[in-house]
Amino acid sequence: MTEIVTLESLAARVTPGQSLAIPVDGSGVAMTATAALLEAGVRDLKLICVPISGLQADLLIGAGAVASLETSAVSLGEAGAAPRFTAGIKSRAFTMRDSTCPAIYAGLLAAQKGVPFMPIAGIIGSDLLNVRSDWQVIDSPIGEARKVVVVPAISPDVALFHAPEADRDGNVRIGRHRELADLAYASKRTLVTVERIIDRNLLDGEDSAAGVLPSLYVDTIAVAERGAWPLALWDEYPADEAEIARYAAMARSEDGFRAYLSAFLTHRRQVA
Amino acid sequence: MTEIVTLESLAARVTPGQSLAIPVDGSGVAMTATAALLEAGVRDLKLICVPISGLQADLLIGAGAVASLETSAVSLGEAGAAPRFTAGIKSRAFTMRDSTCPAIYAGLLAAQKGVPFMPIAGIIGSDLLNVRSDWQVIDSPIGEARKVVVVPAISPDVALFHAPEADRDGNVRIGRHRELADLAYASKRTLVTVERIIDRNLLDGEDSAAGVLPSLYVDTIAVAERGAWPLALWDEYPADEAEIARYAAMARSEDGFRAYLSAFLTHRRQVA
Amino acid sequence: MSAERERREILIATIADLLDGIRHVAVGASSPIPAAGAMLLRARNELRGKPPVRISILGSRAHSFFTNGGIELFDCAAQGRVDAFFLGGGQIDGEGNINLVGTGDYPASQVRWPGSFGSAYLYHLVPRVILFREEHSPRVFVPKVDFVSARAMTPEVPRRGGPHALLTNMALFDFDREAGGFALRSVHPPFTPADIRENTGFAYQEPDVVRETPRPDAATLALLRGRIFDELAETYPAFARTMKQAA
Amino acid sequence: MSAERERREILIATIADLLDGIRHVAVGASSPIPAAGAMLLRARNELRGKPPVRISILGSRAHSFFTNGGIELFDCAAQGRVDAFFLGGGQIDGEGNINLVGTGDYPASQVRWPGSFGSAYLYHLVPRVILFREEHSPRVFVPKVDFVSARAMTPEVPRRGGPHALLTNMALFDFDREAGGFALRSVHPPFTPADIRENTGFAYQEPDVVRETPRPDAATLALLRGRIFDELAETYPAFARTMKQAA
Repeated sequence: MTEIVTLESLAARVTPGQSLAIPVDGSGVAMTATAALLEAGVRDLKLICVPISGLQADLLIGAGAVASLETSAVSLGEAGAAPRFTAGIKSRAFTMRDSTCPAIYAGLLAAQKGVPFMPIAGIIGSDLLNVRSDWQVIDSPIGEARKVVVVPAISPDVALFHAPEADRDGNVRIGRHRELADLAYASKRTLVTVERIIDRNLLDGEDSAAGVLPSLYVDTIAVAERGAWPLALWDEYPADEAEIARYAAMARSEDGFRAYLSAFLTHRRQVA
Repeated sequence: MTEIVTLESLAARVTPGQSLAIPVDGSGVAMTATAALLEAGVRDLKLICVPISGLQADLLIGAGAVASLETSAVSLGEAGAAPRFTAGIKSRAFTMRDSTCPAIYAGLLAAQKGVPFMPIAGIIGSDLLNVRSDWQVIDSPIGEARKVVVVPAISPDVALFHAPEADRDGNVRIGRHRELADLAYASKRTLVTVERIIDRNLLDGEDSAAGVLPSLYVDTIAVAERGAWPLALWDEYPADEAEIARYAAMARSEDGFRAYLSAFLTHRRQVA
Repeated sequence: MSAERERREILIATIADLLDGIRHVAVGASSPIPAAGAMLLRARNELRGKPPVRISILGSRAHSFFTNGGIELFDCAAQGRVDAFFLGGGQIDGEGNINLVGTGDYPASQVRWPGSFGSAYLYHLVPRVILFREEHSPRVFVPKVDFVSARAMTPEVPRRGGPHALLTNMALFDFDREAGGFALRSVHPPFTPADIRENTGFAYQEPDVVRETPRPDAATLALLRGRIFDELAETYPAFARTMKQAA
Repeated sequence: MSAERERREILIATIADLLDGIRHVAVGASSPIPAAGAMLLRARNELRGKPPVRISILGSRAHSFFTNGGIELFDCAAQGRVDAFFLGGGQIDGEGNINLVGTGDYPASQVRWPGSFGSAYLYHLVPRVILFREEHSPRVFVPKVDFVSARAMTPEVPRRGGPHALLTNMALFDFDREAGGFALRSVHPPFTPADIRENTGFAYQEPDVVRETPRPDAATLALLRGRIFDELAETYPAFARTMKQAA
């Protein structure tokens, strides 16, 4: 059953060396929990971005917490390139596993369905097939004779995301952000931070239930108000573009990044 | 864009020889539309039950409209065996393609993703593999060396189901009955009957939107009040168990079935 | 009717015992006895402060927390999130294989049943599959099924799922995955081991002394006849009413 | 600023023309010019009584009718329900291959870009991919990309998708799938064919007489500066404001 704990306890559920899956900016990124993870000294993460990331991945990389990175892109969007990602690529600070968005979803889907691999359309001709030795091109075993790309299952040790609300049974409202369910189905453990815990059961009523990730898939919940800041949370609050631009500028240098990170961690402690 | 038409026009969209995909009882079975199809003289259908069927399949089989049947089961549930299905098997009135529930979903998923096949867990050792020559057992091309079953994509020509409501843009409320979306994603055309058309846009608002099949996937809509009768429609109305039992009794004989069918078609004309 | 109720109560209590230790059990539609067994376990765990039990009843609104459509139960099983499930069969053989399709030569079966449902898949994936078939007769329990909807043992592939026990109106068998067959565990009163031998078409292990299946104790019966049948009424009103009326 | 606005208006109107005839176009996040082009086509079709155009803007609430999460765009493309899409590239070569990963030896690139996003997949599946890259320079338009994020031509597999045109700040090229390369269609004023030759690192077909890219007519400009920039403001407020202020 789902446990509802403090943010620090939630952060303690992630241990060094685990694979950690995180969603795309705006879908529900657990930024406050990321600060708590860094505070707790998380390291050697195998980070899996579903299917891309921005500030969250850049912070984890800059803090030296990432051993390998599987993603289709890392970018700060309007604020430009992700500086610590770019620097880390140059210094080979982590093992890079370049992917393409639907291949990451396909890997998660294979895990969701308990099969070792998933076929996927397209991709043939891309150099990604050269650098991803775990992907294969096979002859389709069925139907018209043609080549098809197959990718291995992705079963993250931990999924971590942020959502507006959960109920006391551990059901989490995800609305139409079903990528969050895809994450949870495939992962061994799912950690969720929420803006608030509500008293009514989210599974009551057809409309409400349709947008719910059931507690069966949710291991641990903690409350973190404005827990996606400075990123957007659906239409609950917009991204703090100024803050992200400030990060983009400061993180261009290692020293600037350190200063930003320190302030970011302090900010979390003050909010908590 | 989605067209909103009369029930008769909707029925005319299904032509002889097409493959027709239908959902399980209670999920939203378009019974009134089935009467309209039979009235219009539909025949030679390749019926695909997602993943099983009851009264609807039995009526179509009894009326001689089914050339082949792909399903994981046909049963009237509490009312017992499906008499026309059982009789049709004995007389080899149609080509039987026995399946297992998740294999039908896997075939639809392959079509949804534009791949020729889908791997699926389990099944190995089942005689289904002997009677389904279109299924294969392959060595997994990735990961641990093991056998995996693969099934071909299922791309129905037409999907047909019933739902409580649609809006004027053609968005259909499916609640948590996401199997209806699975049907529509995989099918070339999707026909939907609804209890009512509403004025507000179903995609407005996160809770409402989460339970919507967008109009992009909906070709044709017609209104059919109590259009699932005598089957249940979610919690809108329960199954008419007495009517289903009456069918089960009458359909034991060919003559009884004809009498039931005739009354069923008359009932539709009177309601319309 | 009282004998009928007693028979059912033994089945329900036996199922609760067979499920002991699980976290999540799925129950097919039209399965009031398995559902009651699962509810009994849930209530008992609650009273004893043991870990909570989750019950999914297919087709029930109140007992479903699935939000991803008809595939979710199957995905859930593939993820290892379903600990127990029930399967029946028009035929069940001594190797634990089940036939939900029909007798005689496929496809024009002599007797045709509805079809395999999800059995071919779930038998591989759910660790504790309880075979539940009330009719105990040689036509059901055959040496070899005419059609294998789902096979119990497949040494050629790794699997976590398979048969755990077989429960009928007359007896309870354990399934021995090592030996690949059934062993008689207990016989429900008033039947005898000889009745079982006579009505079972396949070979099975029989201990020298065969136990009688225990009747539910007073506390269990009180729980069952009160809370459980009330809970059951939401999904199986007719069954719950019959059981209450008999009390 | 007026020249900048005029440049953008030509691009927007050209995109609307390139999209003519499509039913559904998807636009990536942070792509105000492609989005404006799609909106212009939609408005024009509406005024002319032509078939409606559906626009999906990734990351926009108001311009999304997806309800199945991040995968839906990709599934939708695989089903043939997306007619047009836009791709850019840190490098684009004369065979239409695009590089979104970086320059130099992988993985320790000299210049590293964000990554391939969905390009490797969508390039195969969307019939009318418009390559849109404002910077027109030899460092972008190279003879051969250092890393192929997505390949334009793969005769070894059937595909419905691929490049349709390449639009830059200076010119519009058609992609010839038979020949497997680009052909210059028109040059935006004030540039000349010589400017294009000088700033393009790959070989392409050039007609004897190169047309000038037409400027939007008065009706189009009125539509653009009124309704379209208003519609655009919901998703791209800063861009729409700049364009309106320049007017």
